Amino acid sequence: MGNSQLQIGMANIAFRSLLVGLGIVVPLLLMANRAKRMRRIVAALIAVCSLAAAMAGATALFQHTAIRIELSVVTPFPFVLTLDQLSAFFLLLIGSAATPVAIFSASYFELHYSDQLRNWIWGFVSLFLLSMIVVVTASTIFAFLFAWELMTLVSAGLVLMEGDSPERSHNVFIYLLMMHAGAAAVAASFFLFLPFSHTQDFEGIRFSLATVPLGTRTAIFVLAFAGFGVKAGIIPLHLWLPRAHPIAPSPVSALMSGIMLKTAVYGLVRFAFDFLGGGPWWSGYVVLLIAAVTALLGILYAIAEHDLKRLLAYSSVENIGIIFLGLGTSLIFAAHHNFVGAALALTAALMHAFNHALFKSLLFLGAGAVSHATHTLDLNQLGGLQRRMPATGLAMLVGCCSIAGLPLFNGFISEWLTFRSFVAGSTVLNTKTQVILPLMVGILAMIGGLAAACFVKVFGVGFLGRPRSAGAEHAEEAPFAMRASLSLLAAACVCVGIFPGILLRPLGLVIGGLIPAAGLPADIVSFTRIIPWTAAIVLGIAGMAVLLSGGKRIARTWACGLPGLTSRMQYSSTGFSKPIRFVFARVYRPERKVERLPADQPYFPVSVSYSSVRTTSWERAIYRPFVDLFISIAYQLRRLQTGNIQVYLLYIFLALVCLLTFVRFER
Amino acid sequence: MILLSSLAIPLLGAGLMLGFANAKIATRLALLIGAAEIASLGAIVWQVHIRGVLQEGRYLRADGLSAFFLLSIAFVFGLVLVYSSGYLRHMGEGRFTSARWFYSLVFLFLFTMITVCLSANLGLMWIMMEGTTLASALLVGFYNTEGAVEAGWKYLMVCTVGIAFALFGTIVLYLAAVKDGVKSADALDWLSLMTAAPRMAGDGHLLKLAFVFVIVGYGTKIGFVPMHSWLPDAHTEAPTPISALLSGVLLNCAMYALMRYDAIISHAIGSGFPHALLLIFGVMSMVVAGLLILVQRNLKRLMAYSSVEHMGIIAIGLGVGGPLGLWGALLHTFNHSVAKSLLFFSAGNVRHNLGTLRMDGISGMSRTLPQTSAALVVGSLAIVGLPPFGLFISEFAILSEAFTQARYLVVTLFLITLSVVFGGFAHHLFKLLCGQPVRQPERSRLIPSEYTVMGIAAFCLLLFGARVPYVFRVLLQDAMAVLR
Amino acid sequence: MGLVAIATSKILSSFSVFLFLSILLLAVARRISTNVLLFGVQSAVITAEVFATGFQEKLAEIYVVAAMVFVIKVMLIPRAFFVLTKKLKTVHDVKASTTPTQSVFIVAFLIYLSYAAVQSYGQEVRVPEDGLAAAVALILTGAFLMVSRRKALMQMLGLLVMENGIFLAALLTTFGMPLVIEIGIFFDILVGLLLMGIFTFRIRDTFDHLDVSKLRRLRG
Amino acid sequence: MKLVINLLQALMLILGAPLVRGVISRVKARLQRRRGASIWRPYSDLFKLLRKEDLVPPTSSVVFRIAPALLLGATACVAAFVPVVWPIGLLASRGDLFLLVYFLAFGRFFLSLGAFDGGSAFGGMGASREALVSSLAETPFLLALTAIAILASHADISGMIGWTLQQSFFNISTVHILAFTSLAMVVLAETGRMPIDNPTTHLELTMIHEAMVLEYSGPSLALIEAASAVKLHAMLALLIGLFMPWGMASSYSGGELGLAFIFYAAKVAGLIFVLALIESGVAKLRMYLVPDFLGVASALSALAVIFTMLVKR
Repeated sequence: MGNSQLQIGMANIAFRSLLVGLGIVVPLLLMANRAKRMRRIVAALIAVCSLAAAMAGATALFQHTAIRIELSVVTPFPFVLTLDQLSAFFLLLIGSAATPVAIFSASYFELHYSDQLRNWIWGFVSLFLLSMIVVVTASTIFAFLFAWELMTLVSAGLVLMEGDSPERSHNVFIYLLMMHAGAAAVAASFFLFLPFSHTQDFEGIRFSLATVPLGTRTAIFVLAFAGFGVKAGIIPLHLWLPRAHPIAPSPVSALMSGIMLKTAVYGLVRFAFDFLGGGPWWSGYVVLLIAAVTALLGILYAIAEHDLKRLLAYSSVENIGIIFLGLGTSLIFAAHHNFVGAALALTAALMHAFNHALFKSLLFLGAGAVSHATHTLDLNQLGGLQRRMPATGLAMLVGCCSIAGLPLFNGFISEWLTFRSFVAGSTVLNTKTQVILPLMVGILAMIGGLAAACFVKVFGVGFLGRPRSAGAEHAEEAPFAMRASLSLLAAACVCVGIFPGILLRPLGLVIGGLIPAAGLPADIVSFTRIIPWTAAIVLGIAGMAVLLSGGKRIARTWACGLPGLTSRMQYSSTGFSKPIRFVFARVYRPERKVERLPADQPYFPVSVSYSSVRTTSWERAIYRPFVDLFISIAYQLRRLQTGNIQVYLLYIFLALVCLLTFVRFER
Repeated sequence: MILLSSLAIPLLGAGLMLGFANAKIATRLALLIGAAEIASLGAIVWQVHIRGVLQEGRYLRADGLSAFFLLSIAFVFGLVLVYSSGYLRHMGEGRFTSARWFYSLVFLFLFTMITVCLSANLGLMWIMMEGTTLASALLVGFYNTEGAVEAGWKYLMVCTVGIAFALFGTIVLYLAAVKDGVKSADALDWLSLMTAAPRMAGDGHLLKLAFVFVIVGYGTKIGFVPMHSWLPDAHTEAPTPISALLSGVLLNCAMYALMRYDAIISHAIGSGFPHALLLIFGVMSMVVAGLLILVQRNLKRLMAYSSVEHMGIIAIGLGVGGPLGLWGALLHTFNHSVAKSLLFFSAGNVRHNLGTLRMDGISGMSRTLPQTSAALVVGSLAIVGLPPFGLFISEFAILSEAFTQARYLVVTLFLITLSVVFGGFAHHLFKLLCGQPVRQPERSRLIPSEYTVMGIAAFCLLLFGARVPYVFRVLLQDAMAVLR
Repeated sequence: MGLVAIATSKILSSFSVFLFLSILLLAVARRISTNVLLFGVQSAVITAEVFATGFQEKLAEIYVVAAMVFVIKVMLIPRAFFVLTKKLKTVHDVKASTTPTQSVFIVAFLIYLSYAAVQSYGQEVRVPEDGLAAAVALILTGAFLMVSRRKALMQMLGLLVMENGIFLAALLTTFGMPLVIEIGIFFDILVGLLLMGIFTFRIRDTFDHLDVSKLRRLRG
Repeated sequence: MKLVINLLQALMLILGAPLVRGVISRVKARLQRRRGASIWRPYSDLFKLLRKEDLVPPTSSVVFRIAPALLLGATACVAAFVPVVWPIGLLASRGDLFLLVYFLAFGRFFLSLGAFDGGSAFGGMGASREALVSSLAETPFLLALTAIAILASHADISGMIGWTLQQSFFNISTVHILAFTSLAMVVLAETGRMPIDNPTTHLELTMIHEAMVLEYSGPSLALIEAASAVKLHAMLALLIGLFMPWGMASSYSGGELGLAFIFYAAKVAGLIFVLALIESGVAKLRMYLVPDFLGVASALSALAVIFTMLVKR
């Protein structure tokens, strides 16, 4: 008992100190602008604070008594931070992803930005982390919304640090607008509790649930799903994601994709399970359907991309889809009171959130290292980097394996849990569920296969073979800090992948807090024990084989007897994805253009250029008409402001007459 | 006595200013008088806080509500005065367009507005409200350009007509009071009306009639849609400090008058009817102005419409009522005037340096006018109600009260409009700040006076976003106590 | 003194007729000067009405009010208008956007409307209905004039007619507000007119016409 | 004892793999009226390759070297899942169908990377085609296995086999038929046989697997060949175990095990014959007809999953 007291105390101290630490960054920078040493200190401070966050989360995860921090004395509305187990888990997530990012940034920012800009960036980064930490630990409406809005603002500021070309600012504009709309929905879903809870504290909301009528509950769920869905980037609310993530500085993209999206997952879990105790019966199916669409389309879009960061952004959409698959399944189970299944599915979702945080940050940081070395992110310009930057390449390889869901890497564990929860769906005594959930296995299988293909492409085209451009030709290994952070993340991925227990056990506690009377089924737990054995077999045999295969000789690659195999003869990223794009042409509706020069002799062309662009666009399908509606209404209103004073006077008189008649007939 | 002095200073100041032809000296003197005035206003606020109510004769009274509004007037007026000291630095000696005329009219304007806040008698309040129109009409037409004259004329006519209805409403209220046995001498005195209100419940529809006329009348001054037509013109064509005064102080004064009437009517016949009207006008103003923000081409016009929108927000706050709603509405009046002044100041700099306010003619400001752009960004973030700025707090309060009372239609429109307005502002700002600059400014950095006022305003917004200062919390309590 | 009493009662019973007459004439009048004249007459009728009320109700301060009305509205303002028109050297047409016939019909309808409006309130405030109706009719007509006459001067006039109506309503229902307030209101009106005069000059100088419906630079 | 048997059958699966290949090619030859090579030929091929030296492209990196080894390791791991004579495989009692399928994917992933590392056109081409086939094959593969798993209400291989063992051959359900058909189709695709891929071709327009391994030589090639052989054998064993396990030993007695082994050999022979028939009877599909082929498989497997609901009633 004393031990747990001690641990609570430690977590408490760590939490408070990290809040303070991140808080004082901006003042520090203001105090000593331009001082290099100060920036070093700041970088170290941020890294340490992230580490402290991980620590605090890890320790608080095992405590059933939540840590409370009351700041209401300062603010006009109650502002309370509570570190219960769910919050602790996400705090752990943030900390463990942010620490390497901070280390990476320490060298990345120094190399890429001017003094003044650097101060801004560091300040924003600290605020960004702080706001995300507050979001996942807030336990009053005011605190949550405050941090939620701040998070958006600061991230937008960070994206703008990279420059303000028109299309960039347009993308940021779309990002901000969608975030604002989403925040409005979130705020509404919070406020809808007010008439029943009469308090802004999460506790009160939790207890008021019984008094909330069904209609309101439905509204709350729908609004929350929409609001957090925008932040998470579920299709069709994903519009901003592939626009905003790629144009941010790479460490910031890592933070946005790795962590910020998870705050949305946190919010939805908070609402669906903690506040609402599972939404209306159909909610699970809706979430499941949308999640499936999101994941499938996300990975298909990703495969068709050849800009590394855009590809990663779309794959974030896909992974969010996988996470939401778990959430939806869990909701379905909960609706049928199958709590074991619900626990299993929720575990899968949360675990995938954590894993995605790890490997997506790894991949984005890797992309940062690549762009730093080669000054390009176009896969068709890369290649042969494995030889030139082996450490980075190896880390990236681990990242690709993890995100492709290969066994012995962390991505597999969570996808596997999701699969298992689908299969468990056949035990639910409900015809819909018995059919739908097992069939989802097929969907997720296809997603997994496509993801594997996508990341074979990323690593194969990007890092193997011959360099396709001078930049890639003369690439050099990334500086130490970058390599260090990359290998940290890679190690984490492998570690979780081979010993899933270290994550499953604490997760069990979190789930236990959310879904009463449910633990993980036995075979799940026992399963995780054989992973190390399989690892032993694979690596053992592989090692033997490598030893067994003796000397090697360098020999020119066979070029069908022709001399001079150039890098342009390699399969490009576009070429690789061609068959898949062909098969799924319905999704892309590609518009192909083949140009032969000179045009008059098509059979002996000097040059042939081929281009294929996706024409399906959610923007044109959904958003344009919506926006145009508003604009057109606005113009109609504008016409009422004629400029003729007599008309103005008429308006006044009419308003008066209307009200008078109203009064006349109202009595 | 102190009340009289606070009225006398600007009045005498207005007269005195005309004697000083030299712009420099006039400016100095104006700053001096302004300081004295602000000091006396501060004294009033302090006295009210200590002694509750200050009475001066039969016609002047200062209570918590007036104290709150006086404080915000003093604050914004101080900012405006300092700003205009730099703003007028190159103004010729025209017939009416000269520093001394400017200042004397400004002091006159100030005098009328302060009297509005201090008048215990609704009749006097009406007279002074009309006085504000008269005093500011010349200021709106100050530059004597085509636009200025047109705007001035529209302002004068529209507001006078509207105000006339307010007079009629006042008369009906007077009639009801007299009928129910209030001495005709006191029948316009706010306090005695408040005490008599419960007795007047019998004349329900007379009171309703009165309120309809009043809300249309003073609503014209406040700028409720559809009586708002004068507002964008006046704000656009007036000299920048005046625009700030108009939307930062004048609108609040009109809102203050409306609050007084609303309190009486609500006491007499319950808050159902007046609050319904407030909500109708509030939502209408908010939605229409919010949509119009999307399609504006002139920077100051954009801000004028956002003023209309915020008046709508305040009206909604009053309309939903309740402790939190009223609190939010009152706080919002202050926050809005600070943020709006900041925005108008930066708009003034834009016009000074780039010579235009047409937004399609401006781009890349973030490079050419860094400080002004920063001010513009801060002001806009504040005005669209994002943390960590004051308006987030007040809008949060209003929204949560509205939700608590389950007024779902109102809150839906409210939230949607907020997003629309955000979109509008973001769209325009990106076009202004980003991209390649088209023309070079004459001076890229701010002069000290501008620097100071903008800094103060921005800091104030930030402060109110984090925490409402003690003074304001107390004043807000007093003000709400008055209206209960 | 029976004579005065008789006159008083006659005035009180019949002034509204004169007012309606003046309104209808205002509707048809094409020349500014005619309008101004009619306004003067109208104000004179109101003055008489005020005197009568004062005599009947034995209220001293109403006499003061009556005097002010007479001085300002019957003598000062019409004269000011004539001076203004002369100084502005403008054509005398009011630039009506409705033909006289339409105007008459509209005004007639407005009068009917005002009767309809006051019917319900008449008995409970215990005043002669047609008096109240006349007041409301004045307000409505003033509004109508402002909306339908494009000359700046006519808008000022319309405002004044409206103000007459409001004043009359106040007088009938409450025998006038406290004196101080009345004085303040009159002061406001005077200053307002002064300012409007200034603006008419400016409009003339900047646009060299007085047609307010052409001031449409600021819109949207 | 138990462990020994499990190890033995895993080893048998691995070491017997080249033999299976040899037999297949022999039977094919016979069906095509050729004498054909000896059935032990694959072993000698492997030894020959192992003795040769490794030719490595100048552009290649470490991935090129480790890819074949990892491929073999993963495939061996799969082999360890699949029981042969005794219903409980080495890891089968815990390792479930998803792990099995994903280890196959693991091997494929690294093989594709190795192909890219060659730096020629063929590797990428093969990898890209392989990516298409495999990503489409995952769905029917997992769905078919899932169907059986649902019936057996066990997700681990030995559980599934154990359940099938308890059923009598005659009340076998539609689910089994559907699942078997689709699984068989998947096996063809997975192991790169006709009509999806032609293991004997070296015409770059048609080849998938061969294109990927084009740059490999010597020991590396040996590893890859061995891996693909093991994969094929394991797949056949899996089909047998899931759909016709009868005759597996139920106790450790040597006699029973021997009997089970004979049964197993017979079944494998049968499957091999069918496979050879298909291979010599069917022409290779055009690349863009492969999705239809696998689409049919997916549809069948989906039906299988849906029917489980009816069967369980």
